[in-house]
Amino acid sequence: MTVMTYARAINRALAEELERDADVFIMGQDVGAFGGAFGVTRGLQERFGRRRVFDTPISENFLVGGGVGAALTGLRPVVELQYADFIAVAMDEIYNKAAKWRYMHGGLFSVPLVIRAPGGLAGGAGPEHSQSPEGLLLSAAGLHVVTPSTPADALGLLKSAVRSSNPVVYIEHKGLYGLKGEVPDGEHLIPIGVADVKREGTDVTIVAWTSMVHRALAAAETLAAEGIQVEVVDPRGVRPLDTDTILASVQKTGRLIVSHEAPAPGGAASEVAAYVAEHALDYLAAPIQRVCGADIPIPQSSDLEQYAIPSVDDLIRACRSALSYR
Amino acid sequence: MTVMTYARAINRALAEELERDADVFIMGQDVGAFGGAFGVTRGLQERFGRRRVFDTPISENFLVGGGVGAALTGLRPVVELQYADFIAVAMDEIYNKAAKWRYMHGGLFSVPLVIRAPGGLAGGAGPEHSQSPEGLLLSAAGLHVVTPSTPADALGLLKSAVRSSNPVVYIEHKGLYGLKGEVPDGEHLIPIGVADVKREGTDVTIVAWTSMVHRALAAAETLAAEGIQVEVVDPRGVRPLDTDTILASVQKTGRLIVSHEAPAPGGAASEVAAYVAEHALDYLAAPIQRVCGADIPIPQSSDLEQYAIPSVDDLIRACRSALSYR
Amino acid sequence: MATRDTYRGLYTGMLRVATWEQRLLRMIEEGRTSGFYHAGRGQEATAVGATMPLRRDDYLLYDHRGMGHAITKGVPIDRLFSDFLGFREGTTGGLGAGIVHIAWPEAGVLGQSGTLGGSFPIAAGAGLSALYRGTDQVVLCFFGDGASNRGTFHESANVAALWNLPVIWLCENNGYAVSVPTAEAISVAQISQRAIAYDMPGTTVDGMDPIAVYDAVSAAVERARAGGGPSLIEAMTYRYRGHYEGDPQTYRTREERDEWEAKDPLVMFPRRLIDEGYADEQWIEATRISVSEEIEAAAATALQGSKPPVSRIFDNVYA
Amino acid sequence: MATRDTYRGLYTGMLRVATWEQRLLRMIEEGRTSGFYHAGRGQEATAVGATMPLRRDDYLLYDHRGMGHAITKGVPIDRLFSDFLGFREGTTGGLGAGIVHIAWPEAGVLGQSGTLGGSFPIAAGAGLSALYRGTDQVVLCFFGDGASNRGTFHESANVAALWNLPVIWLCENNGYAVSVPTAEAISVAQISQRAIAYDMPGTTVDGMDPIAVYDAVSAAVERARAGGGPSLIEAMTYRYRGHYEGDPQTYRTREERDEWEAKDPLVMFPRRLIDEGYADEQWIEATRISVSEEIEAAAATALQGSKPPVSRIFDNVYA
Ligand SMILES: Cc1ncc(C[n+]2csc(CCOP(=O)(O)OP(=O)(O)O)c2C)c(N)n1
Ligand SMILES: Cc1ncc(C[n+]2csc(CCOP(=O)(O)OP(=O)(O)O)c2C)c(N)n1
Ligand SMILES: [Mg+2]
Ligand SMILES: [Mg+2]
Repeated sequence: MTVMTYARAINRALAEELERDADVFIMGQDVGAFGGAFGVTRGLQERFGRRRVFDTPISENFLVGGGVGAALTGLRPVVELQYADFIAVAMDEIYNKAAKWRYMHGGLFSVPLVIRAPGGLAGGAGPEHSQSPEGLLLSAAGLHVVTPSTPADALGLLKSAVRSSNPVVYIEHKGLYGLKGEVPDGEHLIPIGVADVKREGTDVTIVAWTSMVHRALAAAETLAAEGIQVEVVDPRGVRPLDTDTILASVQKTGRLIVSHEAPAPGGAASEVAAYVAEHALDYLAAPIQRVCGADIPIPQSSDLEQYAIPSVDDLIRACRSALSYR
Repeated sequence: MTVMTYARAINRALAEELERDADVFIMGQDVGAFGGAFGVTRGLQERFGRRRVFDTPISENFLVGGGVGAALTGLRPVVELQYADFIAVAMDEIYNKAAKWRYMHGGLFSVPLVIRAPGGLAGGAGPEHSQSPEGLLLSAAGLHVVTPSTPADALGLLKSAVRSSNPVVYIEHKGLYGLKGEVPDGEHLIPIGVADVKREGTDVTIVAWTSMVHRALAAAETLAAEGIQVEVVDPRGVRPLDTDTILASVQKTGRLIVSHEAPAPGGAASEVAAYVAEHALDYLAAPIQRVCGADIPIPQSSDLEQYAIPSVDDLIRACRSALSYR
Repeated sequence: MATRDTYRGLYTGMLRVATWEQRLLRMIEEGRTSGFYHAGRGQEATAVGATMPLRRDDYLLYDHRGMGHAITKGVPIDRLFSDFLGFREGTTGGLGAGIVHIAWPEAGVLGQSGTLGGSFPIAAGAGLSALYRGTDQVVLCFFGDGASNRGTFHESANVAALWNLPVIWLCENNGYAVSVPTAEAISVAQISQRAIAYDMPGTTVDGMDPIAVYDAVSAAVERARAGGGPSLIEAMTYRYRGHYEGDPQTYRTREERDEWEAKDPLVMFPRRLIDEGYADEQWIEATRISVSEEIEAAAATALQGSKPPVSRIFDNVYA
Repeated sequence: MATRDTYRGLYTGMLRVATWEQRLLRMIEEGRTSGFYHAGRGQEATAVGATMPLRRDDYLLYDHRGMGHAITKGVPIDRLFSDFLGFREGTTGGLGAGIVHIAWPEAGVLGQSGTLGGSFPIAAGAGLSALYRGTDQVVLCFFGDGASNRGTFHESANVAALWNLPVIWLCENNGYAVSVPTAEAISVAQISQRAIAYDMPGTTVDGMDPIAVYDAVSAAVERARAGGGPSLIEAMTYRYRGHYEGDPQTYRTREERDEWEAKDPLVMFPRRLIDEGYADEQWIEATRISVSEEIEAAAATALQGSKPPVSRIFDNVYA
């Protein structure tokens, strides 16, 4: 085990996969010598050369669509959107091309493309540079969407994404880049679509993604002092969704809180809530609660933006409310 | 009351609003002399002239973004995307520009823009011309999304959309264009965000949109013969969602089925299910069921595509299952 | 550069395409296929003339107008019928066909994007891939005058020129995008003029003349293979049928159609073959017969196919 | 066409912009604002020279580089400070500022798109609106060399030229998009060359010379007002600071910066004013003082403002 940051773990995953497979290449704005807008690709061009790691114009439609074209013809592109919000800019390429090309052409192709997209709040980046748009891809049949919350997950999920024969959108959280954590030293792969129980508990389940996993853990810590055992489940993605792990947890605790930075409408929390309401109704001892971002665009002010996403207190309150229900 | 088709009702709404307000104009591909890919704008250019009703190049980003620019500067554009699937093509303009411009610029502007977008199956139009993408806009704070299921609703919702100070995506169903129904003769406005109980019932609630409203009504008819009273609620849109009407119905029937052509993940059905699981858990006598499209791209074959969306039988089965629960 | 074999090959190729389409239209009339179809009749000289210069391992992104490009590139025509019939023997394994979505990887046919302009970035990406892998493959990307106004063209043309990608952008300018004439949609007189904006060669050719198209594309292919980068070729052509089957065609005159029908490559080109001594009446007749037989045989094969089970729709979502 | 008043006005304008920014940078240093900021230092001649020819009722879509365009167009500078301070007195009412999102409708400032290139269609739409309403307003749309590669440019430039919309596309070519030099992102030597693809006038001017920019834009505005349609103007300029505050700037050399700093419009232009007799040292000094005072006063006003309540974030989502 080595302690490293989330950003460093992504960098390591890229380096390992570039090293392992000559068909892997990286393209995006400023990913080359500059090392990426957030420093995540630092050193990769120097090490692997300009053929393997290179800058592109500000052309997100090409970036993703070009990635599809390269993937269809035998390569394994890893493209970087500078902000996850730009998923909307390249939505047709992601939603209608990357996701559907294989299916609509009768299964004759595979599309081993990875789209890295930094999401989440970043200290005043505003309504078009702070979103967590994974919910926009919930219905993108053909696509996988993963969302690491720790350095180890960042490493293992990205390596699996690069090796997948399917297009994978890898949404990394900008606010977590500096987060340190233990990472296994050897080859570390995490299967796509498998949730991780980040903390075991018996009284209430919090299903949370990326930054909210950490707030959920903080809430769990506080509540533990009161004897309340919170289970924190990190689905590590939204498509596929590991409903088995979620269901098992809810069947144990009987109480479900679902939490992400994105607003509830159209978010993965709604998906989890709906699924549980379909499949575990009788286990529920309290109403499901979605503790999610406010249903507003994200304000630019770095003070105010914090109020657009759930706090640790919001989660604590929700847990208490679930436990005191009826 | 006059009987007219759904397509004709849309045409009438456009004509009435063009007539009423000189700031209203229509642009889109083939909307002029040709009368629209589906004949919906027929006669409008002839009547109102080429200044008010005109063709554009195949440039969806301009179409929507240009609509935003015109709306910001005093006009009320009604733009037509030839297929609702092309929402993905203009996603940044819809999701990040039309929806957020007002908010992010401190409320200094309003964006009275209507985006008409024909969705749904149309007899073999394939995976990129048959989708029902309203779920992609569930999280678009700042935007309204309406979905008429009858000629009267098509008329009243469109007229309200044109008069709204907010951007409205108006998703009309291609498969319903020929549907005939009674339409009020005078000025007919339907408020945005108000559900309509299309059939009253006491035993089970089906919340359904556009084409599925009719399948739900057919299912209700069949079940009525067995003495089962199905309530069919048509939210007539997905944003805002009339949760009050839905909640009232579920509190009455205790059983909820939610149905649309789009797949369940990321769809409005998940939103409804999650909301009810949060706010009416104790009223539920059976698990919620989402009876939605298959989680696949839509196959091109006109035979097979029918299996990608729910049938009347699927709804009947779901009702029976809800009623026989436990 | 066009030899006798080229002339004869182009004629045979156009005839195959037109005969195939004619047979498909009969299937549509008979109600055997419900797919949307955008007939290519009239544009054969462009589709075939532009595709013939390619090698089998070159890549093709075709567009929705006719199947001439895909047929010429090597999609088996019985399978193509099967696609439209919705039979499992089709390239899509029974998912159906219509607006798009036939492919044949072994002949480099990468498919088509149903959202117009979606092919541009994919073509650039395929070009990038060829360069990356160090092959001398080229990419031929077809698009209509209407699709040329999508922003994806700009992004893709820029990177193709910037990185010297082996891509041939082939615009089939048939004067209309559904009902909208080019003059009401495009701010320049000729789309080839847009090549200047990317510093790549741009040229306009007579799209009713298969040799003109063949020569222009051959030169562009040669250039691309040699590392000379992309080209934009605009072929002036015309579709004889409606945008789709059933199109009222209120937007154009009978006279205009007559004018273009006088240039029908399937009428004019065989005459030229004879006039210029590349073939005689007998060869023409023999070709007509053998092509008819080939198409009939393919149709017969296809018609023996079968629809897939409903479970087919759940296959191939993921690899 | 530039008179003595123009010369003096341009100098005063540039000075206001630069002084405002300097004051803002102090606020950033003091930790008073956490907004992202992309400094405009070096590009004042372009921002101010291009915006000055506009009437108050003309429209502006600015971009993320500095606030020179917005200030020149008439956004009150105390309010601008308030935006960055996150105070309710800001144009956004306390939502904050940074990458974007200041607006001032009464002076035609329509705002900015945070996704680069998002302004192009909006500018075209505003031009369409002016034409529709029969006014003679024009639209000035700023963008960087990097943003010029977005597909939205293509779509918007095409309709603007096609419909003769009164839009001036003003490219601030400062040689870089973050770290990527134009030569590694753009396939043509000069972005103005792309005007040919739309049949509109395109020209490249010295973006360090406010008069050159002013003259070029004045001509384009006149043309647009008279119904002559859009123009593309590329101003060659340079940013003296990093892409963002804190940028390591590893991608460029000290020599290159020195070269451009020798052309600093805030140093060169006042000399020219004196040399060409448009002003004397005394006027320059008096202007410097009065601008400083104006900015200080605005800053003082702004600093007295207050943060909005948290409930602010729920306002203005809908009209
Ligand atoms: C992005 C997008 N916009 C609109 C359409 C609908 N559409 C299909 S074909 C067509 C006309 C295309 O014209 P052109 O590119 O000239 O090709 P042609 O049909 O003339 O061969 C249109 C508007 C589409 N498929 N995709
Ligand atoms: C669609 C989109 N892609 C990428 C970005 C991130 N980004 C912000 S500024 C910038 C560089 C812009 O370069 P240029 O247009 O030349 O303007 P400059 O910063 O040089 O003034 C980039 C890549 C963005 N905001 N929007
Ligand atoms: Mg055409
Ligand atoms: Mg720049």
